[in-house]
Amino acid sequence: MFEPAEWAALALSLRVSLVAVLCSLPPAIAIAWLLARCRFWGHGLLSALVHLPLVLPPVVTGYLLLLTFGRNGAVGAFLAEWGVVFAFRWTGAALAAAIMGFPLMVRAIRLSLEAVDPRLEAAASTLGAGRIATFARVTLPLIAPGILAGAVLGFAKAMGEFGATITFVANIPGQTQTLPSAIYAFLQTPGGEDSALRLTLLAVAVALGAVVVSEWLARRVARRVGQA
Amino acid sequence: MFEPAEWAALALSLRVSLVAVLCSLPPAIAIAWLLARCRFWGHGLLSALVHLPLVLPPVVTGYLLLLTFGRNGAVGAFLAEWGVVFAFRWTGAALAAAIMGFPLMVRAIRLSLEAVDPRLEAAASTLGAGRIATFARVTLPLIAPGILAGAVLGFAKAMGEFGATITFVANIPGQTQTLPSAIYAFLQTPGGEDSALRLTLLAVAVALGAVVVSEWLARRVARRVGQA
Amino acid sequence: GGRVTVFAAASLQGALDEVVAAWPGEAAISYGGSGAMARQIAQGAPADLVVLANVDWMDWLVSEGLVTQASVVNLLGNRLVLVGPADSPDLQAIDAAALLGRLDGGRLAMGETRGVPAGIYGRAWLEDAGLWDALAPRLAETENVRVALALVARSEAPLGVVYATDALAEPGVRILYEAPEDPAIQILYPAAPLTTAGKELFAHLRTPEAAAIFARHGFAPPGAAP
Amino acid sequence: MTLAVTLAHAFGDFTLDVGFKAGPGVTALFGPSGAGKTSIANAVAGLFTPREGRIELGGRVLLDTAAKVNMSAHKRRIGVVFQDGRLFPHLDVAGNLAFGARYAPRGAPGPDRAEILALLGIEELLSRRPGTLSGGEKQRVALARALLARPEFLVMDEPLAALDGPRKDDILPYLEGLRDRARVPILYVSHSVSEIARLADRIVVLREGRVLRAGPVADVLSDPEMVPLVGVREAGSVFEAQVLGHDADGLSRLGVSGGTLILPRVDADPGKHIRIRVLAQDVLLSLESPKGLSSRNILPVRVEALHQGAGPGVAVSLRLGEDRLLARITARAAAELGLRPGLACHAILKATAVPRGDVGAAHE
Amino acid sequence: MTLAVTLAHAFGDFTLDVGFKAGPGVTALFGPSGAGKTSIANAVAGLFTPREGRIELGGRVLLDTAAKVNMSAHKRRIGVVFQDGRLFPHLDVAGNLAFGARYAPRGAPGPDRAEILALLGIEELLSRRPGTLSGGEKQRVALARALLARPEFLVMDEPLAALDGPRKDDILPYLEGLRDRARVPILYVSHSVSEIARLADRIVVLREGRVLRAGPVADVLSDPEMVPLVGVREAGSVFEAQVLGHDADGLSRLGVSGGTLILPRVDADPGKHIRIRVLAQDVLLSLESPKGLSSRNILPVRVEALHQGAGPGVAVSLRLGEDRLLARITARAAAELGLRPGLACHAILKATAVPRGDVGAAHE
Ligand SMILES: Nc1ncnc2c1ncn2[C@@H]1O[C@H](COP(=O)(O)OP(=O)(O)OP(=O)(O)O)[C@@H](O)[C@H]1O
Ligand SMILES: Nc1ncnc2c1ncn2[C@@H]1O[C@H](COP(=O)(O)OP(=O)(O)OP(=O)(O)O)[C@@H](O)[C@H]1O
Ligand SMILES: [Mg+2]
Ligand SMILES: [Mg+2]
Repeated sequence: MFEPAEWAALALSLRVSLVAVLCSLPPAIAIAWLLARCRFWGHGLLSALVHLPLVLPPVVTGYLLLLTFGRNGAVGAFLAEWGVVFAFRWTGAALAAAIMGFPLMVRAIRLSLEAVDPRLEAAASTLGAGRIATFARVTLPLIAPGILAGAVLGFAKAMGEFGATITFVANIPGQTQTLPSAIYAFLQTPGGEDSALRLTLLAVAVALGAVVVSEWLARRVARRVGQA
Repeated sequence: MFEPAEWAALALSLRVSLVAVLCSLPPAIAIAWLLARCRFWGHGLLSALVHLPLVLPPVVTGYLLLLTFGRNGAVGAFLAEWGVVFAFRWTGAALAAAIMGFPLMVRAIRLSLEAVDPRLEAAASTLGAGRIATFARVTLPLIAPGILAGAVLGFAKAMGEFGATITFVANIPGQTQTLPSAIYAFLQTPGGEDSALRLTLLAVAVALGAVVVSEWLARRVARRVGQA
Repeated sequence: GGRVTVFAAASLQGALDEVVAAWPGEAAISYGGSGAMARQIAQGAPADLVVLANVDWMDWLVSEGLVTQASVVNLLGNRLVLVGPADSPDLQAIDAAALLGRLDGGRLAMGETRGVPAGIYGRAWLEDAGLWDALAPRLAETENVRVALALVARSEAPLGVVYATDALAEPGVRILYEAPEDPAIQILYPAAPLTTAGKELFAHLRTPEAAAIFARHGFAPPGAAP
Repeated sequence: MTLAVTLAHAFGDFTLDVGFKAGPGVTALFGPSGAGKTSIANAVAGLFTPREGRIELGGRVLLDTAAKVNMSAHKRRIGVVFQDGRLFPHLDVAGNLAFGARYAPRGAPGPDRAEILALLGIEELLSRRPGTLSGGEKQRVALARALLARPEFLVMDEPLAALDGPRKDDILPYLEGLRDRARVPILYVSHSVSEIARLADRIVVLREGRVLRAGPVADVLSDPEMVPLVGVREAGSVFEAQVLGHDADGLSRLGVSGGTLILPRVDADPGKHIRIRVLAQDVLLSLESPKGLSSRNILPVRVEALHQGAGPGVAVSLRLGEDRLLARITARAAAELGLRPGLACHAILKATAVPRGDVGAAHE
Repeated sequence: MTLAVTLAHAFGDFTLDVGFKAGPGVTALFGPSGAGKTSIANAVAGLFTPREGRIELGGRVLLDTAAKVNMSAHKRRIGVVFQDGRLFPHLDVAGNLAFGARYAPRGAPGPDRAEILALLGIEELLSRRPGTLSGGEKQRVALARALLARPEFLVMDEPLAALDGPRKDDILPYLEGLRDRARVPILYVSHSVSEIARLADRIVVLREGRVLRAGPVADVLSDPEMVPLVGVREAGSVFEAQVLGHDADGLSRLGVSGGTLILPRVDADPGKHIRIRVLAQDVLLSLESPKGLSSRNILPVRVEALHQGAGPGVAVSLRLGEDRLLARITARAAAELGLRPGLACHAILKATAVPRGDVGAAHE
């Protein structure tokens, strides 16, 4: 029913989405923590910056990524010397997906962080746990629902992301052609609707699976945190 | 610096985004409540469905909207009899924006809902408040941070949404030509980057303003809810 | 040796896939918008061969020094048609009154008239035909021409201006009028090899077998009225 | 208004299986930590549905698992004061109080807002946020909020646990007033025998999810066998007395079935019946009537029974007129005095030994 | 290990301005609801930074706002038992305890885990989630968790407020042991004079953010002027006694400076010095030595002073050897007996009247 190229697009989408989510979780947690817990000059600005990928048309985001991380871009040229290349690689697709999903992850995690009772962290500190230990052993488990929600949103977004990706890393089968890019290309083709529909159903099935798994996980987490 | 048509696009973007957010808040709250509080058959399915607009390429979402809410679509034809028309109207742009932002709003609100201490709702019920009163007077104020976060995400998303919008309602200046569509058009032309940049900065400024205002609001809300 | 990477305009998918399948070498084709691809090439995209749907962007690549003018070949041509839903009657005349009458308050779907090639061409044609001023307020401009086609096929719009290639493949529409050949508005698909690796496939695209396949998909030879 | 409760439920290896009646007046649920008091209180309030059970309040069936009746909490009109306050964090104190008053039925009887504020000493907290209140302040606001909702029945889950002595003393008379004047029956969960003795008409003693004893407070607390349960320090007898008169020096004369007691002024008019509690350890026994003693209260009693406990003490049941008085003395003293059932002797009771907190208005 | 605290802070119109020293041994912070006890405890623990202040513990400066020193809470090694437990909801009981033990310095002295579990009766709760524990169970787990962290100084904010009498009695001796054996100084916040009398060496009496009195527990609680502050019911004197011997019938003989007391068996070896508390209302006065009385303890005393309070009672300071004994009798009795400073008379004290909870091991 599916051609090898389509399976390849699915596999790539999954890889890109997973990598995007896993790599962006730590910075998302860090920034969510900054925004939720610290008052500093530029707080609003940072928050706005994080939201940018949501506001900009994806094509613009992709274009900016291309200008920045392209082989001739400021950062891209520098990174290239270290052997890190994003442009026209699947890593670039992951970068684009990560950036597009970033605001969603940060928001979800931040909301959870803001709901954590600071008195529990205080209790941990009186038991001798330092800031990092308290964060790792108290805060982090307590915000697990938020992290999970953020990861699901990020994953779903990554599975559907295409505007920024196709603009940044093009649509090279087997290299950067994710499921949405493939769908897009089919939609451009006379008579391609059927193929587009097939691939869309595939994407939907995967996303549905991810959401269902996450719901199940969330219930387990909630039971642990004692909210269910 | 900006042409009248560009101001019109900005004004339209603002109107579309605001209407999208305001109209989708109530259903978003309702669905978040269902997902957070009720265990029912099809829970996972509903959750997955809510996430769909995130997973699907926006063009596909727009296409599906066209099939559903178009003048000859299943729902569209029915609504047209009642005088409600989305096709080629700004209302259609708002519908598209609302649907694209829906998963973000639901998630944020749901996270807040899950963090509400159910014992407070129990306390309200012993004071004679029924389910609805308890929801309106206890739950809703307690999830204000989540609603605000959801609204900001939804607004930002609506300001940046374009793929689904242009597919669903095309690009009619003054009716459906939002800022992102204008930016997109400029990016299609060699040498159009400058104009695109100008409009992008405008969009960014607006979104930045919205985020900063929301941060300020969030601090006030948090102080009210006693978390700051 | 190795795989050849082609950057090609999205509207060529299908036809180009078939042509490349007939080529003995191995190729990966990245379909996209002409502007995006041109910019990507400027940023070092690993393309060996490029086929755009728009001469302006190829000129831009030349002016950026990424492609030599000499290597550019106009590979294909296309034509604009005026379409209506499959069940629509013939048009009596092509003038403002007749078209507005057919629209009957509805809209004329076409590509975005500043950015999307089909839209740019369509506008030029309408201007030449003296219809632009009458029709401009009644347009529904889309992000790409396929959406305009879909709008007509779904009867959301009574009329649309699309490529002949698209109209042929869509049973939901019927061609009401074909835009006359006009040397000033040539719809061309310029192609150019970017590397030596791309030259072989480039040559294959210009073979008669390739031309036959393209023709079967409704494309015209460049500069020739079909 | 009577509350009839039958419940069965299992939490892991803890099983709850109780049946009791409460009201009119105050019924105390007494038992050690983990006995199931809060679970019962929640079931009555409609916040917890037990596996099996039936709860009826003055003819209204609130719960009947057999008949699948389960009235929702807000319709039960059962007010609850929780162990942990549960103030609404998004409202200031005034807002919390307004919430309580909002759903109160129009014209329901009860003290007005100003009265409640003054009583609980929270007038100055009105604009404060719950997060900035101290533990005791929170609890006082919670109490006021529940009262303002004018419930038909009040459940209080250790409402005074976080209050200091003087505040407790301030609030207790009000709770008595609530019981007597507004006639709101109360289910009062507490660890404190002295609170219970003062407030409650009936007591239900729980242990490990089961009812160990239930009955009028006077009977249960005066039972020598309850001594180990309520603790040596808190054991004592409760009986009724009639106010005979108030003297100028701040003392009141009270008539009990076996004589007259002189106690610090009680807050009841002459002729009224009140309930007094005498701790077993506050009673001395003397074979002869002592002279030159600071105690005003020397009453003739007859030994009914001696109950040797585990320690060096002996609980002595004494007949004082028609009432039972409990004394706790050392076994050595009992032996030296030759105490035996039927022996007549004198009980000595300091006027100050019946503390203010233990003199409650008897429920009529 | 001494804790020296000076703090000043303002919350709206409530101002905190205190200075006191605590330790070695147990220092009680006593005061009504809203006096500022929790704020002080939090400042000591490092959870709240006052506007101005200096806190020093055994030479380590924990806070000095003038010198901008503010050691973070986890470095202070000050354990806290909170009023509200604050168990980690994501960990079961065993996990909460393990958290406490995790950051304890290796080899720090203290009872082992099994001992603590047994003492607090929480062995069977280990796999339970905090959400399913009753109020008292939560507090016991919180106590165990704090102990397992082996702090150098313990702050307890009304740790026993949610425990019932028997559980309190079980835990108190352990807290004494902690004080005496592990020599962990404790800042003990409480409403309960009886807990304080039993546990504390020093007491700091707070009211409205200010220190009203501070000093050895014996002095402060034996001061007749403290009667209105601690409440009539709780007023009493505290003094030291030496265990002379234990008799077979469960009574112990204790030597005090003015004679010998016979009390229910105390938990200390002969020769040891312990602290006993006698409530003012448990003391009767007699002009002549009474005969045939159930009380074993009749001691010659001399009236030092009479303090007329607001009510019908009089607090009588009595000299008992070198110690001060406080009696509370009615003004009527005082007049009838003709009590005046210098008068010699007899104090009668029931053997059972010094309750178990009020006999504490004196701190040496
Ligand atoms: N949801 C639950 N899951 C498991 N066990 C529970 C649950 N709720 C209560 N229990 C157990 O039921 C028993 C009774 O609890 P409950 O809270 O009713 O006691 P309590 O008498 O109010 O105690 P306390 O005086 O400490 O508040 C306890 O052993 C408690 O651990
Ligand atoms: N963050 C704050 N903002 C405003 N007022 C506060 C804050 N924290 C404490 N207070 C006030 O300071 C006073 C002392 O509070 P604290 O909690 O220290 O009292 P407490 O002696 O522990 O009382 P309790 O016995 O009721 O626990 C109270 O009046 C309280 O309302
Ligand atoms: Mg309880
Ligand atoms: Mg406190």
